[in-house]
Amino acid sequence: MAEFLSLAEAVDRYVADGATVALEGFTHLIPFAAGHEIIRQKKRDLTLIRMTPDLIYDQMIGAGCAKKLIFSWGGNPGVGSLHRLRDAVEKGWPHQIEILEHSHAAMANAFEAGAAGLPLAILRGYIGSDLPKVNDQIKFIDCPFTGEKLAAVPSIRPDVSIVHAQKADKHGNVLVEGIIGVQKEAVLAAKHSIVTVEEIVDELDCGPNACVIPAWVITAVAKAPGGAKPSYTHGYYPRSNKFYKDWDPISRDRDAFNAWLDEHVFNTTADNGASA
Amino acid sequence: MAEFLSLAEAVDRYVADGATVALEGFTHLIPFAAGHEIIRQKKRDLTLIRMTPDLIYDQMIGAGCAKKLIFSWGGNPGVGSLHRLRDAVEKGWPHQIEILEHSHAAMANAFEAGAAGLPLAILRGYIGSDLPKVNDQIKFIDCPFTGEKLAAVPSIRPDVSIVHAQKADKHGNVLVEGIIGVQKEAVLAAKHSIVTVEEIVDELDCGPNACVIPAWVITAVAKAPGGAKPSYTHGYYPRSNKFYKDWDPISRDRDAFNAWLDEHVFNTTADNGASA
Amino acid sequence: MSERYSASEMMTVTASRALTNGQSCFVGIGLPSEAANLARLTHAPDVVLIYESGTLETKPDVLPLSIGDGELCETALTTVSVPEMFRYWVQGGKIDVGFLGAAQIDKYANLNTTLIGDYTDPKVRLPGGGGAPEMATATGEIFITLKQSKRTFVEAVDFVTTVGFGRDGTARDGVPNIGKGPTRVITDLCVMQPDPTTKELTVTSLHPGVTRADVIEATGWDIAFADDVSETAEPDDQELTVLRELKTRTEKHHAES
Amino acid sequence: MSERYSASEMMTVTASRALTNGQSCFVGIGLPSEAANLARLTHAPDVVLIYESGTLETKPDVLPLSIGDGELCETALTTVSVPEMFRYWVQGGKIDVGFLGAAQIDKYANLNTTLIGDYTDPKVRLPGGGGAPEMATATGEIFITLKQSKRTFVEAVDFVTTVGFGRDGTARDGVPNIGKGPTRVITDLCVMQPDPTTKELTVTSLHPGVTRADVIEATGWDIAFADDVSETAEPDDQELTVLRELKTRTEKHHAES
Repeated sequence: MAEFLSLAEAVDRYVADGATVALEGFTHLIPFAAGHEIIRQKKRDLTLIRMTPDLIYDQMIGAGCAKKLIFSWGGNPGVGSLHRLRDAVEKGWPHQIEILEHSHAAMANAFEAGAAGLPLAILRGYIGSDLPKVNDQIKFIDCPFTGEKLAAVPSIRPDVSIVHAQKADKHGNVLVEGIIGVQKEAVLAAKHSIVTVEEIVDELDCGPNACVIPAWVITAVAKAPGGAKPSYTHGYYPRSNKFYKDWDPISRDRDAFNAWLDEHVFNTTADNGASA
Repeated sequence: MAEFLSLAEAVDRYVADGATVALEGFTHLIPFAAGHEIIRQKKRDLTLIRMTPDLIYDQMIGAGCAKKLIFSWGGNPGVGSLHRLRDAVEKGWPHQIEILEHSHAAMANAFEAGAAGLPLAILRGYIGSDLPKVNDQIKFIDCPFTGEKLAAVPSIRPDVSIVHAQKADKHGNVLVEGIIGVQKEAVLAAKHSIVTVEEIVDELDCGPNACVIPAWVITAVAKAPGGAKPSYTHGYYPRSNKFYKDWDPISRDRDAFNAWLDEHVFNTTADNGASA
Repeated sequence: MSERYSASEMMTVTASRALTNGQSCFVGIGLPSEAANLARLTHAPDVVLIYESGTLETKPDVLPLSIGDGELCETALTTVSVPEMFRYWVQGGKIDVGFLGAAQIDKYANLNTTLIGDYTDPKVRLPGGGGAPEMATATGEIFITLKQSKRTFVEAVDFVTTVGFGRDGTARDGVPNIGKGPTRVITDLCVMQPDPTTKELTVTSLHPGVTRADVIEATGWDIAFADDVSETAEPDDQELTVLRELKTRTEKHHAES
Repeated sequence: MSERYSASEMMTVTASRALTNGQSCFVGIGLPSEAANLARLTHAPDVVLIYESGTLETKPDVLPLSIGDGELCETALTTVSVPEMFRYWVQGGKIDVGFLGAAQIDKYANLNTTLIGDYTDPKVRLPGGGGAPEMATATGEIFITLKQSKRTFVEAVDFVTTVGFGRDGTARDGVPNIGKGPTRVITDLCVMQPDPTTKELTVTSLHPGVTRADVIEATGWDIAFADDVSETAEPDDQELTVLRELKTRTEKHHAES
């Protein structure tokens, strides 16, 4: 049953050094406030899972939180590279990180299989691609009915998943709306979960088949208004495309990055850590 | 792209003798009007797929439409047996039918896999059950990552799926709301699909993540107000629990059944074929 | 037997008390649904009721006749598709208790809802497995409630639709990711629990006024009794009132529509 | 080259014309998104645009910067989860055309978006596969659009992120349930199509004012020309107007927020 905690308390309690962590949100609802809190608390040796690392993991990798990254598309959307990710992979700064990469289809299926309690996901995937040559977690099985060769990947079962959503009701039930990505799957697949929300309301006030994550499958709910900025929250505030563009020069330079981190993460507190 | 047809025309065109047909709707939104039209058009040798055969398949089986039934729970919910189904299975009236039975979990997964374009579904299922002994379509595979033995069933890919829904917009996009069952999966998994709707509206007027089946994956949309009666349509009319209870004595007796069929199906036309 | 309540009320109240507040419970239609809703309306207001139609955390005012009555969706926190129900919620391990009924149960708590007689030439064809086969293995534990008689409590079921502990009590041994299975069977006469070693169903409590002879008479095998058989606690007045109101509301509702 | 339009406009308009009204199209961000939306705003109003963020049948007024801009969801028929997108819509075979860009393409239309150099010691690390690897095999056919240069059009890609026709043109042979793969590549210089037999990319049309020498100069392999190379039709005024307005709206929108 979801417990209402401060974000600092939730991160302190459930994100251990060395843990496997998924901060999800497909372009929309990226939990930046939680990522910044992880940086502030100097968590280390994390295995970071995310389909699109985006700026949030660029920042966490640059800040030295990551040991390994599992992902399927690692760019700054519409802008270019994630320079902190590249600096870590290409030049080992601040330290070398291990990467394991998939396609989106495989990652999405692996989250789905994790939510479904299965050890693996089966997909018609990776045909002709070199990715199985560099990722030993991609295997193939034969369909016992048709003989067709199908790809198999292990399901994703993070130690903790963190997502951002529009709102929780007073019981801790959470409404996710708009581009819902793999957030629900990330929460259901994880041992523990933290959901940050824009606001806490009396009633969720949504349709009969809305994407609601019930309180009894969530570990902690933390109020974090603006917690997805510079990403966005459908119905609350738009994406700061400007920040995504501005990030390019900041992230290209180690000193500029460190200065940004000091100003916008270390020298702020949880609730106004959103950077845009 | 969905074509607007009369129900009679849609059934005539897409339900061929000998076809594999799924009329879905999990208790809610059962497409009775379409089932009655299939009876009226005297379709024969159908392989009928449905998780819960319910009264609709009891009627179709009693009327002689079925060659085979694939199902996972064949009762009159809350009332008792499906007597026409039992008469066919136990005594071969009006003729013997073949049955292939699954659990709900396997059927739901098989529809899901059909929608996902896969040849099979994998589930943690059938452990300790005798069902695999009497259904040769249940196989087992070993997970290549953990070695765990998992059940595998072929995906469901009907020749035609028929579902009922609240409404279509003028382009043929369909909104399904409430207990949505496996309707979307049934439509996506099938070669052709017919959707009957309570009404056709200008705009669907629904939330951002509502269960909408786009026109371009539907073959035909037919207006059939009351088309789910004596089942129900959330937001339009309630379930006639009384009819479900009344069905018990009617269906127990071959003559009473035939008389009911004559009066309520054969001597009516498509649009008022709903029986309650 | 008391004048204050019927055997059937004793059964339902005892079944309802098996649920703990805050548990998530997958509810079968009929007796389990009656017991689970009684629990919600009495000692376990925060029990999370889930029906296989996809309704999560539902709070029906009247008991549903079918697993997919409109009432279930209208009072639910949200309603998911049936594939999602079986994948994310059942198989995903989100359900503490599966509450099931059955047509036939045997010594090892195996359930038969498929048929009486031979599969290819059945004497009586029953509805089939529905949600039960995976419920029995994917949930934390299983409660079973049904009326007791020699016809329903048999030495060995004709067909294992849903596994309890298998033909010899060992079906769960060494199986990964499997729940505890049936932990109690609540009838109109008594409560049975699997013997910790043999897994054979054993009477652990007798309802007030019921004798060992009554249970033996209503059981199709040589039923064992625990060393310390207790007397089941009686329904209290509030439970009986809430149950009767619930049933009256329900009958009225279903007669009308 | 015309004064009336730029090479880049020529490319986008040609790419947009490849789409047929009523087709369902999975849209990659950047040039594919520009071309697909131009098609929707001109000759193909009923083209169904799908972005991997889960937005089905979206009609954005401005081009998205990211694959999941709010605009995509707000103007979509509905938005599904990302697992559903890849399972039901991509793998389920509901998409006629996948419209992709790439960092590097080779003679057999294989795409590299993973890295330049060696995998364990990359010279340049690129973003990775994203949705493209399965798009290339699950959709009916693939259109690819990117600017042409020796750096991007190479004899053999360093890494096959997304298969065209494999290292020798035979990667799709005998594979069940696979789409046709890349059927055309649209650049700022020309249109290429796979040779029906060898699957080698072959120039089938040159944009107005572009010479064979221009194409040869901008290609990293010994590029073949079809027997009947045609001249690509020029953009008409309406297409140019709509495209420029779209880009102006887009730039204004993204500068503001």
